[in-house]
Amino acid sequence: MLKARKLVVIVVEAGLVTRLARDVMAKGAKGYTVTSASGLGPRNQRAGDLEGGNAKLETVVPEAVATEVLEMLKTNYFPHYACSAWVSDVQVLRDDRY
Amino acid sequence: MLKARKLVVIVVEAGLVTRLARDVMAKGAKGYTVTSASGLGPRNQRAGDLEGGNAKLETVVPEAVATEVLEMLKTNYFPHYACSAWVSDVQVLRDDRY
Amino acid sequence: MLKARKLVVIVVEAGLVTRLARDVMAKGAKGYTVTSASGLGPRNQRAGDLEGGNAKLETVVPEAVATEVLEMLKTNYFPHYACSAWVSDVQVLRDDRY
Amino acid sequence: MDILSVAVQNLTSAPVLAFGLGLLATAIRSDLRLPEPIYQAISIYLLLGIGIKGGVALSEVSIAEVGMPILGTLLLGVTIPALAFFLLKRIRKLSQVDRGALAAHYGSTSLVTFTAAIIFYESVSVSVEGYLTTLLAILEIPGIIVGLLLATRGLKRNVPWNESLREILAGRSIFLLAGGLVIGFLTGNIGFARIDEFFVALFPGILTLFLLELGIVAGRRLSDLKTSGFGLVIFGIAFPLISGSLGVLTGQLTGLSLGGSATLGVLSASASYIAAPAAVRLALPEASPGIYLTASLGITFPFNLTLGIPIMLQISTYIESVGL
Amino acid sequence: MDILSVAVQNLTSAPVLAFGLGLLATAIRSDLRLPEPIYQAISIYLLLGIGIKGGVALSEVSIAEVGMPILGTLLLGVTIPALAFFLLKRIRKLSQVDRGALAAHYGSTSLVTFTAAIIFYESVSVSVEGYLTTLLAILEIPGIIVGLLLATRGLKRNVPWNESLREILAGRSIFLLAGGLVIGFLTGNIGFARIDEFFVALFPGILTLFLLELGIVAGRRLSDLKTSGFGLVIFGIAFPLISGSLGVLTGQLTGLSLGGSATLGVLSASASYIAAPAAVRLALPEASPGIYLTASLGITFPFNLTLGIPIMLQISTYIESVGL
Amino acid sequence: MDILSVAVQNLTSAPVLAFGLGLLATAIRSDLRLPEPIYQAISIYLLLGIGIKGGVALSEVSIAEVGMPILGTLLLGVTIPALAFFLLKRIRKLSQVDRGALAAHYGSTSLVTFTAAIIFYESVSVSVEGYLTTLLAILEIPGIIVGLLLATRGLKRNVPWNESLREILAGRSIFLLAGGLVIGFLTGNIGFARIDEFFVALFPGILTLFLLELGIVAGRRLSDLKTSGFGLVIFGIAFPLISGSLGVLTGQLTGLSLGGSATLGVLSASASYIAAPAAVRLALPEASPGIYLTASLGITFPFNLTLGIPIMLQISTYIESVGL
Ligand SMILES: Nc1ncnc2c1ncn2[C@@H]1O[C@H](COP(=O)(O)O)[C@@H](O)[C@H]1O
Ligand SMILES: Nc1ncnc2c1ncn2[C@@H]1O[C@H](COP(=O)(O)O)[C@@H](O)[C@H]1O
Ligand SMILES: Nc1ncnc2c1ncn2[C@@H]1O[C@H](COP(=O)(O)O)[C@@H](O)[C@H]1O
Ligand code: NA
Ligand code: NA
Ligand code: NA
Repeated sequence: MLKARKLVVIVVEAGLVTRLARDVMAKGAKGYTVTSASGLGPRNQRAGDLEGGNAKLETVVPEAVATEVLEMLKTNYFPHYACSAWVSDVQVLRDDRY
Repeated sequence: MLKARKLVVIVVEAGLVTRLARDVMAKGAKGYTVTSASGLGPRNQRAGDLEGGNAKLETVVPEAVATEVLEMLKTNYFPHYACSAWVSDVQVLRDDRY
Repeated sequence: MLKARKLVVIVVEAGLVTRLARDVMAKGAKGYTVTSASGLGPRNQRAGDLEGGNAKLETVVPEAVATEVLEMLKTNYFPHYACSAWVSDVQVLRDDRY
Repeated sequence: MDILSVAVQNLTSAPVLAFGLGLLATAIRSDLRLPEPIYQAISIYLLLGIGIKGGVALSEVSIAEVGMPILGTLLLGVTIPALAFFLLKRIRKLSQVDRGALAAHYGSTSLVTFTAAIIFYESVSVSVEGYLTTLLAILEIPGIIVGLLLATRGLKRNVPWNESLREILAGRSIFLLAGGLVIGFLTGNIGFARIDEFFVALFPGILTLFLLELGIVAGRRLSDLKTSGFGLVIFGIAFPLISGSLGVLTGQLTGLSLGGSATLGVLSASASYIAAPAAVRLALPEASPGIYLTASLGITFPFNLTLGIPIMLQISTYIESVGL
Repeated sequence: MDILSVAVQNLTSAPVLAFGLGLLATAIRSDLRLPEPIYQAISIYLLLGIGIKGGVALSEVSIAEVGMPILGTLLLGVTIPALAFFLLKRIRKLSQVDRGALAAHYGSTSLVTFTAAIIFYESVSVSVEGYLTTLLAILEIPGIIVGLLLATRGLKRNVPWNESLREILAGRSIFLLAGGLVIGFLTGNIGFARIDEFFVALFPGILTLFLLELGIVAGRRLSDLKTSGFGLVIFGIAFPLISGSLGVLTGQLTGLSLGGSATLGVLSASASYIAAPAAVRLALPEASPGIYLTASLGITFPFNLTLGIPIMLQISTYIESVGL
Repeated sequence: MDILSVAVQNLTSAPVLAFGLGLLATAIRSDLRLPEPIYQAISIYLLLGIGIKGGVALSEVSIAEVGMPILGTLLLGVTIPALAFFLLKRIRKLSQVDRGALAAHYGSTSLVTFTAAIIFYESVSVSVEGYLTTLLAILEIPGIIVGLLLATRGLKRNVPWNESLREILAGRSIFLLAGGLVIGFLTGNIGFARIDEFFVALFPGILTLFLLELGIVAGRRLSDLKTSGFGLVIFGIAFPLISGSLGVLTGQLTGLSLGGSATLGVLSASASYIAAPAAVRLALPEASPGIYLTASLGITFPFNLTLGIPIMLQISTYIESVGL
């Protein structure tokens, strides 16, 4: 009954989240959820101190999309921005939605 | 030492979260955590635009409870409301609490 | 390409999150992400009603660090404070950062 | 003052212009939003403030004076949603559930429309009885219940009435309005003098900020107009004129002043977009928010804010002049 | 003005009524809450505003005038928690840690009780020395430290004093109060004239909103009364009368005016529910919040807000009349 | 009034002192912060309020009167960033991208510096033309674009100009300022009278709160000074004196009053820390925020707030006295 999917979690400086969401959808995600967050990481240098910390974006996607999203992060986000990401296995009920 | 549990994550329009929490506890969960969120999904039509987006509810439960919670979502939430859910494996230390 | 790590999620009364973050870093985590949350659990007695509910701290760490963090929670947090924690498997791209 | 210049003065008031700016923000896809907690806080401020002011006013009139208007308002609370439900039959493609949902919205009221009317009438020197707030609180609930009742006659499933009613009544709109009325009544003019800098002097400015946000939200609804059909647009403009006229008439017949009657007209013409949607979403998930929110927030709210408020004043002037 | 009419006027003031409305909201399980960021912002506003006003007042008095009251206040800061700790021995089931935690709360003060007193005394034309704020800031800390000290004598483990002290002192209550005092002192009357619309005229209104929220929070604590035992209720009402009287007396003996002495009484009678709980939670996790928060927020705060404030004025009047 | 006493009066004004308190909060690692939504709401309030006031003022002058100052401002908007870019060549270790990023910041303006100047000049009875807000809005954008252009000449990759421009223009700073100007222009003095309690009387108090937060944020930047190098500190203080003098001169030459010219000087001297960083971060991720934010927020902002504002007034007085 339950279908396997990947959950990709991305933490990024808040000013970038609109652009990130657009990029994630462009890679084939059908939805995403954003929460606002703060945090600390090994890089820890960034603008946006005035604009409210980080945002956490979560998206449940097929494995192929997850790979593409990570690829995209590697090229466009990791080199320049405060950005963290991890992937895990999840299961969903209505697989046509994800 | 660590015991296996299921983590059920449910994203739902914010106005419903009190009711959802009650329903989840009724199915046997012993606790839950709520954060406020925003997002986009394939359905994307909903009230509550005025009332602050989505809420994300997370609950760590035994597998049987997870199944029941998903069943309940399928009947009472998925047909009518903006609602997303996924399940994953987690481990806990104090298994009597979950 | 992807490397295995542990994701430790800790929910704790908000007033403690600064101290918790310090303790987690002291155990070897290289970063963490915090979101504010509310919730209900089996204990459900706590101060901080005035100070804004709970905080959720997430940290991606090597397995050994995860074990140490849980150990620390067991000694310093679980006995006295409203605190929940769970662990799961995640994968990361840049393993030197986590 | 002729109707045209009254209308122009309303259209160029800061709150209405801010609403327009909000619409524009949506149109050009600006990321501007009032933060959610600020929106919540301003709602609380408006509800409590309106309530307290109403309570102070109520403490200075006799029951005899307010009795008839209250009765009339109760009648409006039952008649208007029923009338809406009936007239909506004309729009073929609407299901019974959607008609009931709309009836609930138009049977209830909009606090901000009311507030804007009060502030505007004051600015053109038309006085309004302070206890109109009491009528606002009274008109808020029955319409929702009548609407839900009408809708659920067409449903197979059982509707959890207990729960729904509790959710409606313990919702903060009513609670703060009613609570404010009590506070105002008990503290009276003397107690009020200490807080009126906060609750009176800042009112128009804070409303301006709030309308900026409502413009943004309403703007998002405007894009749904294409799919919602032409019939709904007609309804969203024509119905307020009907229900509003009923309200003005009731006001004049039960002894309200010129401004009081116009305000009761505005209350009747306005459609809820906070209390009703929340209640309908929980009790009638089958109803489509794309229909009821678009109608109340996307069509009727802007219409009332810009034209409805001066029109109700004109209707009240007319009825008074023919000496009903 | 006799005590009864003073009490009635306090009970029917908008802030106190709003507190009652908050209690009611909890009782009927309404979902009403002031959003967390608003709550934070109002705290900052109150602390900074009180501080600045105190600083302006301080810039206009001589050290000679404030020296004695400051000394007296320091004495109160040590005596009151010790007295609380001692008297609490009477409640059998309390552990030493819980007694110390309570002592820390009653040794410290409540900003809102202080503010409500200032506003109320002003409204009945009793003037209060502006530098009472200085005394508030002075009374905030020592009580917490004495309470923690007393509690930890009974603990096996080592208490991390360094860390705890830093957390208490860098906490924003003290920082904003003290910082406000300095700002007010430096900017003086001239600089203050520019910001007093914000920090003075809005004060009672914003306090009303804040007390609504505090009523909700206190209401949640009330349900813990059943489990906390009758002794705690007695203590929560009787102790403020004792510590408050000590405060009034100290005020009169060190040369404060009628209103100043009453306010020092209110300060002494009040129990902290922001700074102390945060400090105690971190340094003394073994102590039960169900006991200390219930006592300070559920019992003593409402008692002082409604009856304590007029009673302290009465005590001050009495002491002044017998000419101590 | 001589320059020294003007400077002292500015340094002891409540907003500047609150800024200092914020710096101190960072220094002692206090956890004090204004909650994010409050910060957002205050930005909206300041931008909209400034805009509306400017619009009201604009509705009362002729195009003839504002034509020349607008032209002069446009010129400043292009000249200043180019000059900054050029002068920064002197700092060896800066890459071209970092120089462009800095140019974008110094070419744009700081709303809070402007606001503080307006409030301060008013407090020393120096009047400022209301339409200076129009100049603020005009000066906000071109500098950012010029800076980005200069920076990207040195980049291999393609810069997505379309997207970047849309993000800059639909950003809320410009939108609210321009929208406020229109609202103010249309509502005029009559409409403004209703909301000025909110948008005028509260202004200095709310700015005080805002500067507390800015002090905290700037304080965090101060710790970066060590790594940023001495050259940057020199630039952050010397450049505002140059660009500011250019601004005052332009004001005097295009017919602005003493206070208007000083304010145009402050505008020119100020560096953006909201609009520019957001735009630069998106369009030029290669540039280091540790450099541009430290310079604009950590050095130039405090300098202008404390010394720049009185100095520009002095320069304006001098230029007027020599009768250019
Ligand atoms: N190990 C980690 N676990 C969880 N979140 C992290 C971790 N490392 C970094 N982050 C998050 O990612 C953000 C950016 O990290 P950085 O790029 O190192 O500044 C931080 O502010 C954290 O919110
Ligand atoms: N693939 C997804 N990944 C993460 N969150 C999702 C996903 N799809 C939907 N959501 C969340 O679920 C909410 C409801 O989705 P919908 O019912 O399609 O409107 C959205 O607003 C998102 O917050
Ligand atoms: N089973 C659970 N699933 C998710 N979150 C939980 C669970 N149990 C407790 N929590 C969270 O942990 C916090 C502390 O729990 P407690 O110590 O029982 O008060 C609660 O307020 C919840 O936010
Ligand atoms: Na209506
Ligand atoms: Na005390
Ligand atoms: Na500039």
